[in-house]
Amino acid sequence: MTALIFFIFAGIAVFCGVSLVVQKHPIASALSLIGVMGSLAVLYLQLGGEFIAAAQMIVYAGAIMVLFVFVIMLLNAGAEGTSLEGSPFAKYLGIFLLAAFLGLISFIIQAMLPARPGVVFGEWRGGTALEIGRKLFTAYLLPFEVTSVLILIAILGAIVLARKEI
Amino acid sequence: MYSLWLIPIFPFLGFLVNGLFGRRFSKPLVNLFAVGSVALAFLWVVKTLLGLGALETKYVEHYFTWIQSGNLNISIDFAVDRLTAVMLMVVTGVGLLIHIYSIGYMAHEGGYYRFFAYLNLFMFFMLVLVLAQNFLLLFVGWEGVGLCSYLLIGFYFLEQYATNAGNKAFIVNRIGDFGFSLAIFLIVRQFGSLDFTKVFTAAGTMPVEAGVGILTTISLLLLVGATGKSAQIPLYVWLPDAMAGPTPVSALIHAATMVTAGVYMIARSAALFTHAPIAMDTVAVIGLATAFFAATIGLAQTDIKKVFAYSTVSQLGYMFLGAGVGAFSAGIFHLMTHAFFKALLFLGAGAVIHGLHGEQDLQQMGGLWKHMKITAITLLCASFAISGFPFTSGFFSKDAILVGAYARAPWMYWVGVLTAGMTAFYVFRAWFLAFTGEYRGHAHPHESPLVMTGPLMLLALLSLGGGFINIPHWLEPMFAEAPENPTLAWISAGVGILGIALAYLFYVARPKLADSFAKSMGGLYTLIYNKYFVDEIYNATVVEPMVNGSRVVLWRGVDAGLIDGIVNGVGKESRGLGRVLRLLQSGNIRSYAAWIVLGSVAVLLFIGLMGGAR
Amino acid sequence: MNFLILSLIKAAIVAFVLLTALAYLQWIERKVIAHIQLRVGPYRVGPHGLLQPLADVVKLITKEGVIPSHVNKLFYIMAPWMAVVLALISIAVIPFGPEITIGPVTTWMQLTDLNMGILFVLAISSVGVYGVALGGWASNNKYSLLGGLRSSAQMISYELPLGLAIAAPLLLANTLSFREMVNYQSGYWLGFIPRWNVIPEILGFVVFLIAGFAETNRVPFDLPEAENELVAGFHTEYSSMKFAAFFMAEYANMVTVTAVATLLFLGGWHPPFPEPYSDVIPILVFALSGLIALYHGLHPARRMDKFTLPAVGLLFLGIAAIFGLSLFVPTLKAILMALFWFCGKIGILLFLFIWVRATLPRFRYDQLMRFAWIFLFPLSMLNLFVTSLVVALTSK
Amino acid sequence: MIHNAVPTTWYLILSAILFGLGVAGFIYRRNIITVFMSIELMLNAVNLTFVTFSYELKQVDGHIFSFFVMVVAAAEAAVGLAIILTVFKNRHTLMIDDISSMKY
Repeated sequence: MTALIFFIFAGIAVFCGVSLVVQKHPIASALSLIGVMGSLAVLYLQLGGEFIAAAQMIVYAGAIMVLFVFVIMLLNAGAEGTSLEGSPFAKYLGIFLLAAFLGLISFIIQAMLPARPGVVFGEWRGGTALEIGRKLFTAYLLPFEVTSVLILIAILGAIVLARKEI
Repeated sequence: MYSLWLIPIFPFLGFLVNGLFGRRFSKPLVNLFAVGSVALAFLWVVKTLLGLGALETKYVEHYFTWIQSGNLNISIDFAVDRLTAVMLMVVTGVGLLIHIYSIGYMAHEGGYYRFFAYLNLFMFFMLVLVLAQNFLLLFVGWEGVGLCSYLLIGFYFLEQYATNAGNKAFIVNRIGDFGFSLAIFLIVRQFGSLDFTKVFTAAGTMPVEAGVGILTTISLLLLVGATGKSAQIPLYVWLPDAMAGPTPVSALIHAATMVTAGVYMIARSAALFTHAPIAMDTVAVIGLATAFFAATIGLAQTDIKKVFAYSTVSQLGYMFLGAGVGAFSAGIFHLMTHAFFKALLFLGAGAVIHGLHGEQDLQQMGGLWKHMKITAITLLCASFAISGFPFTSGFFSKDAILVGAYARAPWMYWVGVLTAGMTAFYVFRAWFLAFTGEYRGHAHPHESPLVMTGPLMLLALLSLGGGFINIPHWLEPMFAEAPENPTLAWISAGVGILGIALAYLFYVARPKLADSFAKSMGGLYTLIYNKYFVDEIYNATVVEPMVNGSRVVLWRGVDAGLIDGIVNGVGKESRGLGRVLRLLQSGNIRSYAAWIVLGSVAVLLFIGLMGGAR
Repeated sequence: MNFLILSLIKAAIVAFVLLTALAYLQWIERKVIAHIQLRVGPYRVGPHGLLQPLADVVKLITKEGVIPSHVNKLFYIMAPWMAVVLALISIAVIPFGPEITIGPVTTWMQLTDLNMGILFVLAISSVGVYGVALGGWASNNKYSLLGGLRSSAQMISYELPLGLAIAAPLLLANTLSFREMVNYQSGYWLGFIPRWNVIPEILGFVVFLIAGFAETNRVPFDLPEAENELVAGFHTEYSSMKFAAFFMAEYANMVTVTAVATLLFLGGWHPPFPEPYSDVIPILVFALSGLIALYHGLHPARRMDKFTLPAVGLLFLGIAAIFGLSLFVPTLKAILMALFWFCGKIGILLFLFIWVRATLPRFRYDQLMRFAWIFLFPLSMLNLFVTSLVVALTSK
Repeated sequence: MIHNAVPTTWYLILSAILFGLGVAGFIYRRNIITVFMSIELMLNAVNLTFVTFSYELKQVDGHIFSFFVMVVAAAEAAVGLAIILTVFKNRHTLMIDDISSMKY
């Protein structure tokens, strides 16, 4: 069951990831990204991160991506032109590089990590809101506060940038 | 806790407020912050000292660690002992009076808020200097007051001579500070600490044979620093020029407080100096020489502030003499009384200048007695005090030094007495020239307002009665007891009175006599009138070779040739290299990203080939 | 496998009931609004228009689905179904009643329980905006686009006060699970005041309801589909089942919001009165309404009433009898009581939704935004702050 | 036959694939918004790694890291989209190749 769910949602994630890259229209890319995020949320659940899965949906899919979609719609961004500047050689080199990157990193991951019992859904459920909250407000209190300041600055920055005068 | 940190912080806040917002303030508001902050500091000093009582032992407050490096631990500590108590009272008390006086003196000057901001900043640094419990913090204060001195000498920065004088003071002080910092390095190296208590305890327990060499070196280097700050031979030349600043500055910084920092520092380091007899002798000789030398120059000056400036140098020489012969308490005693009467002299001179709309030349004065009686009387008090007239403050302190000198070597005493006579002569010469006879100038003299004369009168009282504050007795637990010898005291007092009488003879009874005397002494007079040509000699021997050497060797050769050559060569080669590398810099973000990917693939390949990151 | 079969049965029941309820919710809305406006509403199809929903469904299914030529086909077709699916998913975690035992099976009256059911509902509702936004964009029509834009901006803005209003009862109950939240609200203060969160959190409840109105795009926050300025907003270009899907999504969202409000603030299925009194109330309600219907059936105002009203009256009396019977069958009682109170509360809230729709005019768009950011958001912050302060001070 | 347990390395490889896709999107796409979304994809891939290791080590810290990543991504999206809006307002284009006045 765990493996089945993993394969289904990993497949969706990869499919949507590819779609994100190859789709010409930004809205399609955005929807693909939402698909990736949703399937990742399921995988998080599988890995025992129920809070982070909910946060993934609320923050990423529900807020950040809505913002993206909103901006795409606002700017009424059209599909991207097909002609890519530069030589086709670069394109093939890039694909080759990507393949090499993935192959190498897969090899390294497979070869070097010690063999462990795999993931079974429900075996470890440490990622509850309780646990995360406890850790967040004790060990990670300072980063948390700093992050809140960061958010504040981001809000101010966004407001200043989006003003009419600039 | 007595919150010692509040003492310097008050003036600092005054500085911040006036410095940042003073431009928009009205003058009364500036006064409020400037004078109020110093008054608060003074009151806090009084409260603290009353609370601390007899101060049998040092009272230390530790705030925080400033520098922690290896074994060296330098913290921000303030401390109060009896010596500091005296200094605190002098600095804040006299400082407060001078601040009040400045309200009147600076009333018509531009840059009003700037002046008071600097003055407050000076108070802050001076108090840090006095309160410091280690050499580095003292050095902070030391440099800080130097900075304020520079700023205030150059206060009229539109005038070329003022900026030049400021530069001169700053540069000459650099030489002294260089010595001081070397001394600090040596202390760190030798004792591994800069804390006064630790250093002095360690110095006291050092074996004599092992310690005398290093202690002498440290003491001599400290002395270099002190000669710079306290205007002793050979670094005294900046002080007379420093009179370019406003007169209250001359009174506060260049007479009462900052220039005595060298004396304070030597007294503070007494534990080091007493273990280095050679250094002590050097201090005494330098002090005596300076006292005598400056007094002779003072005899012939015509600018009223210059007269008092040389007098300051001379009196500082006395203090050095006191310290050098081991009579530290006498030196500090003289420091205090000198702060009173010399501040009074300068402030009085300032009142005269103020009343004459900026005239400083004694030749253009005379007969001012009629116009400014309070100034004249208070200045007279100060003159008596500095001349060592019996039972004035100067009598007690100067004689304590001279008696101490006699105990060391009688010839020092006699030179000191001679200097005392000259001191009395030139001070009264200035007084007689200014206040008696006929008015020779063109301005319309008038008496100063109460805000100026008030501090004058207070200081006059202190100058007359300050000698009865028995500082040597108060300082007894810290320094060796000063010897007493009434006979010697009366001799020097007598010489002082003789000097006054001579001045009366020359400038009141027989005015012609002075000129004919000057003519008959032609060469000598020219020599001292031109201050022994010291500035010129320094110019010819130090400044000129330095400037020329810098220009020819350092600038043309080293800088333009070598350094610029290297820099330009690097630039040229970089440009050549850049011309090649520019091909990579396509300005296309995606190509950059591709390079990053290429790089990470290379790194991964490397990791894979090396068998992992374990 | 037992678990799988049980889940399937429960899902089937819930789906059937819910979809029927959604269809009839529309009938109720039309009726209620009609009566508020002194009209009779749907009347022709079946007695009192009772078969109107059925007719509507038949009409919508059989109608030709027009796909305009200028639309982005994929998203145009995807959007309504996305909206309805996302709206229906939330029901999965909503409990309708306590744990019950039917024969050998013991189960909760809930499809599935999550430790963080409340977060789950929040997550799904935050994604729910895509249906509307995409539909508006894919229609390739300026009115629809504006509707979609407004909808996404509105949803993002009102999600903040919504989330903050939810956080306050969470703090009180110290849980993210709906079950525990309802359990926390069981019992009575002083023996007769229900320990519902709405009493300490009245401010949060109001904020939640207002934000809930906005999240479901209901009047006065129905800017995305404002007829008089945007024609019909995001669903201008939709027809037949795709249009129906949007409609269903809206009603499903309403049900979800009211159910969450009930669970978080109104004590879920717990009755507002202590045990023995609360048992009598449903019997009284149904019996009374049955009697009234019977009376009107005997004195008919219209011709048809002679037959319909007595039938309805008898139905109600029958229900009252079942409730009375259930007092002696504990299993049945647990199910019926919980359902009665839960559905009753939801019904009251839904009536409020409809009532507001019939009463209030629409916001202007800038007023809408200002209301969210300047008024509602600080209010919910204040509420959360005070609540957390109280919780922090009273907890050990 | 599929084993019931999934090796953690598979999650990591999935994360690597997603990250690689993100890089590819970043390099190949010309629309600045899509490029931005590719970055988000990379961040998501990294989050998956964090959560996987959190499971592997049975510690919740990884979740907290990914939580921070989300928060920073939110801030980044707000500012980044505001910048994109401004750029579009001034240049009327979203193609990064056309926004090159700082190039030389």
